[in-house]
Amino acid sequence: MAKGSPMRRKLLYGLVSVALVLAGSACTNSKADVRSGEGSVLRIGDTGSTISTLNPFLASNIFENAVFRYVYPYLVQYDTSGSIEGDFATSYQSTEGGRVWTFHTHPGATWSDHKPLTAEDAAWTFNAILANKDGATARFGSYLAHVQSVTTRGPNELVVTYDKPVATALANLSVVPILPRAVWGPYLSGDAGKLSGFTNDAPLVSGGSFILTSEKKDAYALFERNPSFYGPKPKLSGFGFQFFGSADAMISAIQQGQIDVAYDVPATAVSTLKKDPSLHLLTNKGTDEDTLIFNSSPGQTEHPELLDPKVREAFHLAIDRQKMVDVVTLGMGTPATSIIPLSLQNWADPQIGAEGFHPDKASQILDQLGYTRGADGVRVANGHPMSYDLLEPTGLTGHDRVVDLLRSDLAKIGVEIHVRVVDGDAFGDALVTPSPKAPSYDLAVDDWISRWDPDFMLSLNTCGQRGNYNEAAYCNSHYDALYNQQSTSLDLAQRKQVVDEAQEALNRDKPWMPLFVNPNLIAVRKNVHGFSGSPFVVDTTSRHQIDDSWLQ
Amino acid sequence: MPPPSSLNATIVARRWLTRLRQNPAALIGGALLTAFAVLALFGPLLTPFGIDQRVGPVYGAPSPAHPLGLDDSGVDMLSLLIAGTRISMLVGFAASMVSVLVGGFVGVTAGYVGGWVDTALMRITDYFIVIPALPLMIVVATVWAPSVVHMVLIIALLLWTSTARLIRAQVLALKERVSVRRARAIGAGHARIVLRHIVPDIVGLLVATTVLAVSVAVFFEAALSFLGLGDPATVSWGRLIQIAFERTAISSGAWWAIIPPGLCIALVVLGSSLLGTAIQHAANPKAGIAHVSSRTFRIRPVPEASRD
Amino acid sequence: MTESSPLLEASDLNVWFDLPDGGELHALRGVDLRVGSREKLGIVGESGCGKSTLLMTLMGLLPPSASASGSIRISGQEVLTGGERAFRIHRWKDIAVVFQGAMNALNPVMRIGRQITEVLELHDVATGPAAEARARDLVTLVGLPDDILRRYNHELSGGMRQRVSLAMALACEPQVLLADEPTTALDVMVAAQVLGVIDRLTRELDLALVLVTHDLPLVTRTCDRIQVMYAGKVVETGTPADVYHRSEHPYTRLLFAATADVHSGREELVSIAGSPPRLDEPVTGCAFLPRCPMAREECMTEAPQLLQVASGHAAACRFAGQKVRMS
Amino acid sequence: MAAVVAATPRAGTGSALRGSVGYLTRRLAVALVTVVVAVSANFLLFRAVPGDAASMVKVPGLSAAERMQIRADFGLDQPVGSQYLHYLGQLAHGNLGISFENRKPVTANLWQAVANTMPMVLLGTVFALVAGMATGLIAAWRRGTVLDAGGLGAALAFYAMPAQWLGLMLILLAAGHLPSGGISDVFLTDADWWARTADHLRHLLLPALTFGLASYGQYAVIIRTSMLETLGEDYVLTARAKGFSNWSVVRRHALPNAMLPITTLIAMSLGLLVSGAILIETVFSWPGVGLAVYDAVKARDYPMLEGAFLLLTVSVILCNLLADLVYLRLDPRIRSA
Repeated sequence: MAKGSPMRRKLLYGLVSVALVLAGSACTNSKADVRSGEGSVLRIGDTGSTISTLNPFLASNIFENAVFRYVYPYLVQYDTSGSIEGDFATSYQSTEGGRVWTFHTHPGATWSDHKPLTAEDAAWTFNAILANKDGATARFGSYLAHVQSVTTRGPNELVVTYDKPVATALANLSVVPILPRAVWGPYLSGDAGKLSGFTNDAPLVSGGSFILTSEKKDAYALFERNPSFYGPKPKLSGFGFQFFGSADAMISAIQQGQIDVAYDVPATAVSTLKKDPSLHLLTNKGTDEDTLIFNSSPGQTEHPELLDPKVREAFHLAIDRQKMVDVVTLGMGTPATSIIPLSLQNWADPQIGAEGFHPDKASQILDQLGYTRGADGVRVANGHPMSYDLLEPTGLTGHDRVVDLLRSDLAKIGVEIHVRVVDGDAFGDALVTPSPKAPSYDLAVDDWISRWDPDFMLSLNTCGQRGNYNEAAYCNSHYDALYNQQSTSLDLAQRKQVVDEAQEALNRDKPWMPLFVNPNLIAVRKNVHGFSGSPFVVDTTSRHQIDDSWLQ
Repeated sequence: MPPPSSLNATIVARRWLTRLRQNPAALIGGALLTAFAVLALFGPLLTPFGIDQRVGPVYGAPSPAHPLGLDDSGVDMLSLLIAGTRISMLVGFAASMVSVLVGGFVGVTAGYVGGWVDTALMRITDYFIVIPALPLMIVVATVWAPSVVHMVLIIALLLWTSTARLIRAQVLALKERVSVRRARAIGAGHARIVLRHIVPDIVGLLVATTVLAVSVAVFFEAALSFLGLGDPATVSWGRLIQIAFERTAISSGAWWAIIPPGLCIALVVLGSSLLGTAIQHAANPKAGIAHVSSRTFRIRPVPEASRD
Repeated sequence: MTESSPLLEASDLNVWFDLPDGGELHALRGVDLRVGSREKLGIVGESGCGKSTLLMTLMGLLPPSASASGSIRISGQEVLTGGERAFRIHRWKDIAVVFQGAMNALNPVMRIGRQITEVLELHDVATGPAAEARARDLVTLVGLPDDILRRYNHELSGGMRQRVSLAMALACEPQVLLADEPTTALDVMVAAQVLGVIDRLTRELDLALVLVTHDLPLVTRTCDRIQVMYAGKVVETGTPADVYHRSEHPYTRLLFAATADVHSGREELVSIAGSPPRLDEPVTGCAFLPRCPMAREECMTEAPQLLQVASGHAAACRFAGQKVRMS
Repeated sequence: MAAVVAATPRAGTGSALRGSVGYLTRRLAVALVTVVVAVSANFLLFRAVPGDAASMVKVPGLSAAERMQIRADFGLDQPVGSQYLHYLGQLAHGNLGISFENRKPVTANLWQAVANTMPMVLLGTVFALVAGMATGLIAAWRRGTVLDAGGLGAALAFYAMPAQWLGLMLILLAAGHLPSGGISDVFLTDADWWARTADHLRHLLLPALTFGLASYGQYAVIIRTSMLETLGEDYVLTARAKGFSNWSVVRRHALPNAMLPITTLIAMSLGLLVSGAILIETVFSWPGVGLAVYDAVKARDYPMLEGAFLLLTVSVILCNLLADLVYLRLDPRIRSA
């Protein structure tokens, strides 16, 4: 009995101290708010994303690229309207008909470890990438396609020579980070065999506007202002990304002032957030486009009618895109009819595919083709009912509603859809089989995010991308010619015209049928200033979003 | 010496029913399960609105027309809840039956045949017992396209082990019974011995295990659906919770989108646990008198009538 | 001790058990019992006649589903109405019990020694080394080696367990020892040894003994007085000679006859035709009537009272004391 | 008569020791066999499922060259047999491989996840045990009373609630008062130790409570059943007859015996704790083992999954072994069996 009591007393102390800490925590919470406001650290939340590697050669997540954007120098970046501007390069010009690009870089710049940051670093990085562009550095090799040589003229001048004019030279270079040789030297030498094993953990040697001080997978990445940054000094002393597991947790965090900015707010939360007087809602047009994809391979012989542009035209007219916007995005998104979303104002063409929603016309088209309805209301084409499998990849919120609506819209014109939900890997395997084997599906839905330059989206349906990005397995030499033409048109107006032609060509054949663009909703506390929205929720194309913000 | 069990099977069954009828837990559990089974069967006739029919604003609050409010796309929650009953109950019952069939078969085989068959089967069972169930289900569910049938099989894949062990133990005991030994001595076939002398005696255990397994299966259905591994083309209770969680029901204050499906799951789990345990007790009653209790025996005045 | 203040006295004990279906079972129906100093009382009867219930009632160990009426006095003090607290004062110090041999009366995870010393400490008989020494004496007393104190229940044979139980019961030198079928489940040799020890010690230690058993020869050999119970009632009481040679109740006679047939105390008494009445329904008339060879019309309506046939000899049969032959 | 020592003792001290050793050896052997089966089965399981390091999910739109490169990095271009031998070799050195996802050692990733999960599940389990023990004991003690019915009812109700839903309910209830996700306020970088500890505890509270409540019901019901069974044992009657008060009877005689099955239950459930936390970790974005497993499945991070499954199966096996050891300590019957 006597033995028990000291033990019990200890336990009691333990319980009391836990209770005290908990009681005290209510006060510390409010203190924390004040401190972070004074410290001018911008706290940004996002859901469902993560940073899984800080090695740019392995990176595949958006926030990884965002980290590199703020930490590493880039020759050029985009401004907020989608035009290229200088970054580490103060000026740049092309000569020899666009074959040679000369960049003048910031003089006297240093890395955060005080080593000099010069054009030499850029040349070294690019040459290292080129040395293994089909191997370990393939991730960036494609952005340096057609580059013949990279040389310097003194510490502040870089010359990049291409083997032919490349319209996307600047757009591509805006993606390639310049890396500190002192850190990366051992990993990029020779065949770069050790590159994939390098985790490049925080804190990183930085040349960008911020230094990554700490990072934890699935949790956060914290940045401090880089005092030795060559560009204009950011107003914030630091910022951080916090990754939430659920939108609800993020929304309650911004409502309680635990974060200042919430990326990727779901449409269902908009009405709640609008009611909150301490918040702004930024509603930019986005670039994340949902599309219906047709198996366009000539090897698709099971349902030949699906290759017929007239049938696709009927599908196109039968889909009520506005309803999709209303149901799936609660009216926050925009209907889409072309592969280049309207938010990319420099390249988009609202006229393409803008026939509108006309189910009657759609039925007429199918009637004229002689595909009459059977007893069950499903039309018969080529001796088979017009009944198709639609592949839907798992894991994307809202896709279930998209396919529901597709099914009911198409049912109205006598086309039956069977939805098959498959895991992302199986989805990839079904759609992207190494050419020339025909992919084994009828229809699919997927979504793609555009970049500022249309080249990427237009490349998706080229013959060369079959077995890789070309999910429709579409191949048309006329389209390929247009694609190649735009990629070498250095004159902007001329290029825009070719891009339009390419979009029209795609719209005629419709390997892809764009449906709608997902909304881009960012909630911002009202004490945050200068924080601009962007067509990309998290802007990995420039440093403006955070460099230009301040807290008050 | 007990008489051959098959002869008095009806008597045994009647005795169970009597015991069950006297047990309030069994009555409550049975009533809950029956109610939800009826709802699952006739649900589509009862749903006031279509489950893809948008009848009001996003997360519309409960009102007389929509007693459980609206979901994240303005669909009537009551209709969704009733529609979800069918899939949840179907998965629950189907998975538990498959698992008990498999577990029963393995258990009887291992227990009756014995020897290396027993050892091999039990090592496999051991592996399935130590392997983390939910993670394995997640792996299989992820690589396997989501569908209701797959869900049933995945849950059954991990549910059969406990049945197998229970049944094996019971069969080992039954094998030594006089009636079984005598049947073997007079040269009865194995099939006959198993069917006539062993199966009738484990039916009670099998029924109880099935009913109990329903609760586990319903739990797992809810868990897998919550992790986004359910069939997105169907509505189940677990999926309703997932949708509410994923689509900001909490920050929208839409408690009506979260509470009802969880409550339904809890009621079915409760129902099957109560009924299953009651069947177990009815099949295998224990006296269970506590020798110590807060209560003690009562003193009463001598009744006049009994003064004899 | 004088006649007026026996060690243990119960009068008009009634015990009912609540049944799950709402009914009750009238297990003891007005039982009287007296145990004087050094007296050895045997209680005999078929299974379910209430003899074990009587013993539990005397210890105050009935389950919560039971209710009781009547009076129990230990050393003259009323305990039944005093409830648990009143009983606890007397338990083990004044009245100790040895349970059925078939029971797991010993704690399986506690060493034997501790199970003896804990009761010594509880009743302030001895503590520490003194208690251990006393425990050694006790096991020696019942004829066990003292290394038994370090053992656990499962390491002992049935006979050893009963000896340990006995040692434990004697720990606080009670005045009355209750023994409930102490030799059930023991084989004949071991049973004889255990009984021998009980017999010897009750004599050596001046104990009063209440021996509940269905072993009639044992009771007639060991006890000073016998109470025969049937269907929750005492149907006959007297000295062994009274009960054995001058039985006044037909049940007693049948009981002894059956025992004589079997010639073994270990067999259940199943050879009396018929079975005892159900006690969950009111019993009208004589409870033994359906099995009684001398049943008469009048036995059906009126329950027989204990009739004094000689000094200390009474039987609950309307024909007690009359010379009515069995038909 | 007194001199007659009844039958020889069934087991002396020597044989008890031998019994213990034999028992332990048997248990260890079974555990080892199960570990070997588990290691091989896990390896095969993750070779049989589609997708790998160069999976579509992981990195969409890779060129064939890049895919080859990644496969070569992880040795996936080797035959399965040599991959297995390599895996065993690495395992022998405590090396669980490199994560496909973040290319860090699996052991480091797992360790981090375990370190996050442990405080949550342990606090929850302590709560569940204390509350379950109290409910179970009181219900058994007051068997058949309103308190018993109420306690049992509450236990069954919590047992029946899905953990994820329970978590959401708590979030609804604590809305605005306690953080509903994450392990800490990540922006609380320059706060002192007290503030950070308080912050951790605030974040820990809801998930741990959810975990506790979700496992509470089971503990309460089993403790009640075990206690009731023990209270029906004859030695409890003996103890009462000895004159012990009811409470002493429970404490000295009933509890130590009732604890035997409860100990097994606790040890076994400790082994399952971690995987049982998946749902709660999902609800509360708690970066523990459960979430790590779930994320690894989504990312096809097979080395991570192999490591996690190994960890989870081995911890179950170890906990079962622990249960056996504790049983051996608590129950003298096993020592000489």
